[in-house]
Amino acid sequence: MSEVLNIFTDTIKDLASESGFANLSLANIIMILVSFLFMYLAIGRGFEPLLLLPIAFGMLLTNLPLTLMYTPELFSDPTNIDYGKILHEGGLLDILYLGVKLQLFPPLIFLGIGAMTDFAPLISNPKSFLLGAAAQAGIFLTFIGAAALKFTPAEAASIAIIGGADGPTSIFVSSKLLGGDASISTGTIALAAYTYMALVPIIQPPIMKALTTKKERCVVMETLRPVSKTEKIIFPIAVTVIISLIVPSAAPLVGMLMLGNLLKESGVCDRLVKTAQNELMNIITIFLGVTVGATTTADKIINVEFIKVLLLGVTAFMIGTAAGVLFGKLMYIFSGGKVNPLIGSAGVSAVPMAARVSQKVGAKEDPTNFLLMHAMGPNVAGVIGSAVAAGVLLSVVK
Amino acid sequence: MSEVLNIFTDTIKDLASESGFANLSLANIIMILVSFLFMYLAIGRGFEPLLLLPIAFGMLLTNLPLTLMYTPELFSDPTNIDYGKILHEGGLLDILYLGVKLQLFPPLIFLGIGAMTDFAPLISNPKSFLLGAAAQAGIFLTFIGAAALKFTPAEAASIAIIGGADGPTSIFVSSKLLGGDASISTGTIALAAYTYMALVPIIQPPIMKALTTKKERCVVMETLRPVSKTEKIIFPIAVTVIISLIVPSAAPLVGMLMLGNLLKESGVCDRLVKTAQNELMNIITIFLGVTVGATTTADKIINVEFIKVLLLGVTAFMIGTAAGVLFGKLMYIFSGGKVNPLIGSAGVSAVPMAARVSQKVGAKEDPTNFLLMHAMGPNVAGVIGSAVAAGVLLSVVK
Amino acid sequence: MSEVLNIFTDTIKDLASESGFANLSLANIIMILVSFLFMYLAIGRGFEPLLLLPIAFGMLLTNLPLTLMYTPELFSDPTNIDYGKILHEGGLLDILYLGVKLQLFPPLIFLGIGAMTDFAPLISNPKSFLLGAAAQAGIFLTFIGAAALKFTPAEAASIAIIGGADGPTSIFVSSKLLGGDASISTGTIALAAYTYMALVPIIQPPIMKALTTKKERCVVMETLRPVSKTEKIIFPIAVTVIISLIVPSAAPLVGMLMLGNLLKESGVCDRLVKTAQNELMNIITIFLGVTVGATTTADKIINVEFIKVLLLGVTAFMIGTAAGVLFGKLMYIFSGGKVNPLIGSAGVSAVPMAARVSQKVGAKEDPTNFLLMHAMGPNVAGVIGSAVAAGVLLSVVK
Amino acid sequence: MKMEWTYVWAVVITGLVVVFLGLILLIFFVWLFGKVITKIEKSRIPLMINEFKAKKARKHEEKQQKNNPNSGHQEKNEPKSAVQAESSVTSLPDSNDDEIAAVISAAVAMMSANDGKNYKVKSIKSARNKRHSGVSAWGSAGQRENTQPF
Amino acid sequence: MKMEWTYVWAVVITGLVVVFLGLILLIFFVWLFGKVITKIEKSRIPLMINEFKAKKARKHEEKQQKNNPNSGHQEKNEPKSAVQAESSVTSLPDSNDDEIAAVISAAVAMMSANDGKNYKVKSIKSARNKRHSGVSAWGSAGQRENTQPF
Amino acid sequence: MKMEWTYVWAVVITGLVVVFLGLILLIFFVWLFGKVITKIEKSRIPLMINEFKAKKARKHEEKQQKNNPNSGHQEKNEPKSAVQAESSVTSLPDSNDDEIAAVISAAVAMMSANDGKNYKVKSIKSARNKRHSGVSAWGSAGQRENTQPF
Ligand code: NA
Ligand code: NA
Ligand code: NA
Repeated sequence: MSEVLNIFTDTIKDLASESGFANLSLANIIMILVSFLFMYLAIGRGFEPLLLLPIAFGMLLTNLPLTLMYTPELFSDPTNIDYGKILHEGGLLDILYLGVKLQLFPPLIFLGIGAMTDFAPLISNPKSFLLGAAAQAGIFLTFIGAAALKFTPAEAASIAIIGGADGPTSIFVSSKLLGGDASISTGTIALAAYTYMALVPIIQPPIMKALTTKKERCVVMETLRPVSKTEKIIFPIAVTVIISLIVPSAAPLVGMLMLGNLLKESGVCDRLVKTAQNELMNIITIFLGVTVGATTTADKIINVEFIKVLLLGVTAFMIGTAAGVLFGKLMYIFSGGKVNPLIGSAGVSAVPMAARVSQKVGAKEDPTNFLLMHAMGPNVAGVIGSAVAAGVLLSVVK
Repeated sequence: MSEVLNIFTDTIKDLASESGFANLSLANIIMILVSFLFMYLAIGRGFEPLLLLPIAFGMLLTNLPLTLMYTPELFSDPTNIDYGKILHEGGLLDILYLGVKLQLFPPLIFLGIGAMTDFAPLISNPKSFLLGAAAQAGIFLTFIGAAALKFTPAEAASIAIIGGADGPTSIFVSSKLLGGDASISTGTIALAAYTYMALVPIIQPPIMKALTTKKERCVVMETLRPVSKTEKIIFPIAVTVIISLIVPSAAPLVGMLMLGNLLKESGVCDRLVKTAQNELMNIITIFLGVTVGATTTADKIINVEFIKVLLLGVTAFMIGTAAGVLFGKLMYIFSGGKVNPLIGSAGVSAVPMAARVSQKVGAKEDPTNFLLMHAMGPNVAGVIGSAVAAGVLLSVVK
Repeated sequence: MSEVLNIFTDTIKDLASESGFANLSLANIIMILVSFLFMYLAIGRGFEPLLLLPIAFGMLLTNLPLTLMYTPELFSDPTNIDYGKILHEGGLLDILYLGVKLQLFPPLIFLGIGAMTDFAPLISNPKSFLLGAAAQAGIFLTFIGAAALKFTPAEAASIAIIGGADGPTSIFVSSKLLGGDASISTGTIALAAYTYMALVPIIQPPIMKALTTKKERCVVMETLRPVSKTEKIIFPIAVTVIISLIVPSAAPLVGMLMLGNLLKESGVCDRLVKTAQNELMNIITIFLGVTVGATTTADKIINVEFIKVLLLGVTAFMIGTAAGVLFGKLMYIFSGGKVNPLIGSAGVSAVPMAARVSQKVGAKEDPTNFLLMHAMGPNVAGVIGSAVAAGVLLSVVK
Repeated sequence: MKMEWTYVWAVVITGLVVVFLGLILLIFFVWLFGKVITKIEKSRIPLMINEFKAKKARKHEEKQQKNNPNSGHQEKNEPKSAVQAESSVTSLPDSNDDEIAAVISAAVAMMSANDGKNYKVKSIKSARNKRHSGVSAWGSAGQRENTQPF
Repeated sequence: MKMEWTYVWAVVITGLVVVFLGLILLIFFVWLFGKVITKIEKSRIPLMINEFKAKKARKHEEKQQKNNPNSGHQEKNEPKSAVQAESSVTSLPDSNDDEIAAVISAAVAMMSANDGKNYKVKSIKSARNKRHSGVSAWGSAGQRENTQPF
Repeated sequence: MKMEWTYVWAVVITGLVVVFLGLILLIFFVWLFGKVITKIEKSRIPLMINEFKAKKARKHEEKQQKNNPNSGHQEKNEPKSAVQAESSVTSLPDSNDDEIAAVISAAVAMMSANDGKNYKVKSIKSARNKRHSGVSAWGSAGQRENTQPF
């Protein structure tokens, strides 16, 4: 009996020493509190909850010691991952994270986005593409800033892509480029990207107002021409061909986006469209969020680099917004005052919030001015633009 | 022409000798008949058909010789599985079974269960947790019985967990611990678990009546207080943190259960909740059922060990029920007669059947007594309790 | 600054030389145009769009140079695939194609088809099985033709199976047998199979009319007897057992088809049935289509073999149709004129189009003659027959 | 690598023989089983095997014989719900009956299809009553159906 | 390979102790938090932590206290919609009211369940109005909900 | 590991140039194609390429020009069904019309959304009629749509 008692106390001691309480570091506690902050932002403030809540929960799980759900060491070298080892030793989130690491989840989310996107405003006013291109300046100019702050090329590219205002694209680029040894993680990038996307209605308006005159903001744009079904069907095919020829490494993102859109516009694959828009996208969103969140181990957040990421990220957004608006002013001039420069800020993507911001800022000057549809053109062009920029970064950064 | 005839007869001979008929053993025939029995229980008797029917069909497929759909040899050593070999040589069910073996499916089913569960009855009466803990006595006391019947620790733990009355938890534990060489298989465990869960309305009432007085069974409990949304949101987070710190190896199950619940209670991720509850869960249920069923090869059922599993399993259920009721009597005494001990039996989990049994047995004494909601507290606590017990078993059993 | 300019021009030059434009071969251009043709057939002509549109898009993606989405070299030896290499170097479509290569997708699509199929017409008139068997003559006689055209056994079997008029079965067989080095690919087979399935209403009627007399075409068949639920439940189980015993290698297809049907007929697994019919099937259809399409690299289409595949494929369909009708005539004679031979052509499968063709051709002679339900018997029997034929081919062809 | 013709013919003949063999076996089994079932149905011999059928399938069989013989399982409850929904609106005062009936019956039919459960209008009514008591019958029905098996 | 009994008992006792320990900790936390929340609710002290609750949850809390105390989150809007749908048909002229009300309220409840969004009849009405303008409010609502987070 | 500035600038300039280049090519293509389509639409030259458009798209185009120009594909049928559902209830006797119409039109809209098929009220009516004959039109429609491609 005393022997049982002995073994019992030994086992309890073992369990206690193996319990999370005994292994909880200060860093873990801080990170858990940070995850609570993001949960609050997601639920209480409505910051992109569909992704930020799973991300924050993944962040919580990864910072509870000894749960072995995510093991950063398994992914330390991004160019040489031992998949066998992941299957043998990996936890639940390691295995689900393979969907991110193998570059599956972001293109499949793009499939769903494509199946939900209406490119008609862009087809009827193709010049909007220019604004979607201009807003990508945020990405590339931030790359300079990241270089100045001494990030490696892989890190700089991962940070800069936040300026694309496109979550799956950011995750696609950063999960490819960043190893477990980098000072930042895919989770860090995703946290910044989604947080700033939620802040678009706060970040953009001051910039838009500062860079435009009242007269410019009051421009009422011409009604968009109707777009035929044939054009809508040919558009996704043409974009796939042209963009893939110019930037082959953008093909997975652009190709899946356009496959989703083609399925939708064809009008003959409705059951596939419905699933791509809903269940497939939802399943992947849950897995993507919680695993990307799990990459934010304590050492990725509690360091000065995270502050830099936050600063560079917001800078990227601001530059992108400004570039879009300024290019809009250029188009205002060249079109003889027919283009309202406010639609330029929608080029950052962040569909459809950025377009709604354009609408709201315009409506403040003239409540009868309906800019939303005109801003949707640059907005969806921005998604394509970010994917192209992602392709360039992936092929240029070694 | 005669050559053709020769080759034809040769090929037919070959085919005949390679056909299932030529290779059908008596054991296979018995197993096929057993699979028919379980199909009858699922369809004709309504025994947990969502899982028992796929399990029984998997059992049928695996006992049809030479179909090569499931190959137990590929999984013989649970600590060193050759995944490359499974991909090269594995059949359909081997590859789908990876989802069980890699410990993915049970946590993902828990995600869906969490998204469907309302913890309000437990939050408003947290003492119910005690009943959910007490009912786990069935697990641990059965471990003694299994040890007495000379099972290995891994087998004993796999059998004991049946007492948790929770299918995914049983599969989670047994698929981790049991190799292809063990005398029992995950399928054996699952068959016993789901069969007994279906029998809850038959197994529990006699025990409940035997252990309680009429006066106790007639106790009308106080109305539960309303629970605020804030509490409902904080609950899943708190449970994740506290349980993962105490028993880190319970984190995959508890974490996913609580992620599902948090998504639901947040009220801002409804599209994810809907998919987690429905399509994701259904897809995994089909794969889980048919592959777990496939592990019940003839040598796992037609042996004396299966009889032992059946006996120990029902014992575990009965002990769990009794422990819950007895602890309920304790609470009846300490609360001064405010707690109806009948709600104790609901602590075995088996949501929501065990709670309904409490309701029915109570209503027999006093048809106006509405115990259901009070029994839901111990009932959902039992799910958490079983997951904790699973974590302990996984970390203690080598 | 000039250095920047230098590096800039160098990078642009690099990008240009690495862009798709610089690497676009004439073969690629032809293939892209061919993919447009199939997109037109799918959208404009309604040729099996649910699969032909994703297949055509996959064909487009795989022929855009340097996108690295599909790498045929990774699959060159069908018996010894390096899965680690695929995970390390594979593109999006390589990884998704694993679902085809590991023989997962076709059986899972059969699960959904089984969950949608009503076997009652076949149960109430089991003689229909003979017509479903007779129509498989198309498969085996085409094997002779393919041999005459000097295809290898693996290629001949892959081509012949087109005559089964069943997409998933064709993909199941050809993806197993064909390596990356074969002159034809799974995509070639699938293109031919789905195109001809769409052409069933054009291919079949002339053959049916040529082989039958007006009197035969006017036969009004007896009303089918009602089928009890018990029979409907036992049917899928019996088919699984009997077919798996005779042809074990048909078990994955037949087993999953019958599991889906059993879930449906049981009436107790409706949530699983709904998911198997819809979301699970849709997700897999998208992945299957686009990856199978991706296997149609230029060298698989722009060669004389593709012409041969097209010719042999249509021959297979025609022989299958003729064999079904002729066997129907035999049954007409032996039944004393009670069987309308027009239902024989429905034995090729192509559910439910072939059955509707029988109905239409019959209605042309006698508008009040309702053959549809009688033709559904051979139609669903044809699905089972093709799966059996697939099993035979897989076990006979080395 | 040309195939030898003997091999080719062997494949062809084997294939056709096996396919016919398999399907003929099925014919025999299905025919036999159909006979047995029909006999049991008619004579109502209380066999062991009948126990399940008797409880579950008998009512269903009788219904089915009145209806179209080949109606599949899914349609089982739809006619009923459609009829009931219709009868419940036929007395509506104006010509929109048809549209409303159509929409409502379609909605009811859709419900059965959507949830994978066969709801009857009766059960919907009771659901509404429960909802008054502040507990969502719908929600708990979902919970019941969904959580039960795990 | 028999286990040693000391090991067996150690597992049993450890297991029971840890399970009880974990769940007792949860009891303590849930009880404590319940107290805090209830106090805040009653005294309405404008704490930092209250900021979120105040904006989002307060209205919800008040509603809930009127309703059945244990109603889960999902049921939040259903009673309302059911009531509204009913009140909207109680004046229909004949005895089919109940059936129609049941069907309609079920349809409304189903909508909430289906989309995972809680629609109120109010919002449906406005949806219809928008649809008149040629833009599908339903479609764009879906688009808004879906595209937003990416 | 600091990057060299020349490399940094090269990345930036290359990136911007490629992004603009790609999107300008798209502008050119989309603009050109729009012109061609518009011309074909107007002159109705029976070109080869027109064959497909003529059969499938023409009707659609005409409809679309009457409606809001930017309405997406999904919205195609919803306005119609909403209108029809409404017209079918406007003569209901009391003030609940709006609610009922809203609920019904929402239900119809939902149907279109749910199945991924565009149902018109007309087709629902015929569906009900078929159901009377004992065969579930709903079920068989599903079967037809689903089984066809395989
Ligand atoms: Na962007
Ligand atoms: Na339990
Ligand atoms: Na066939």
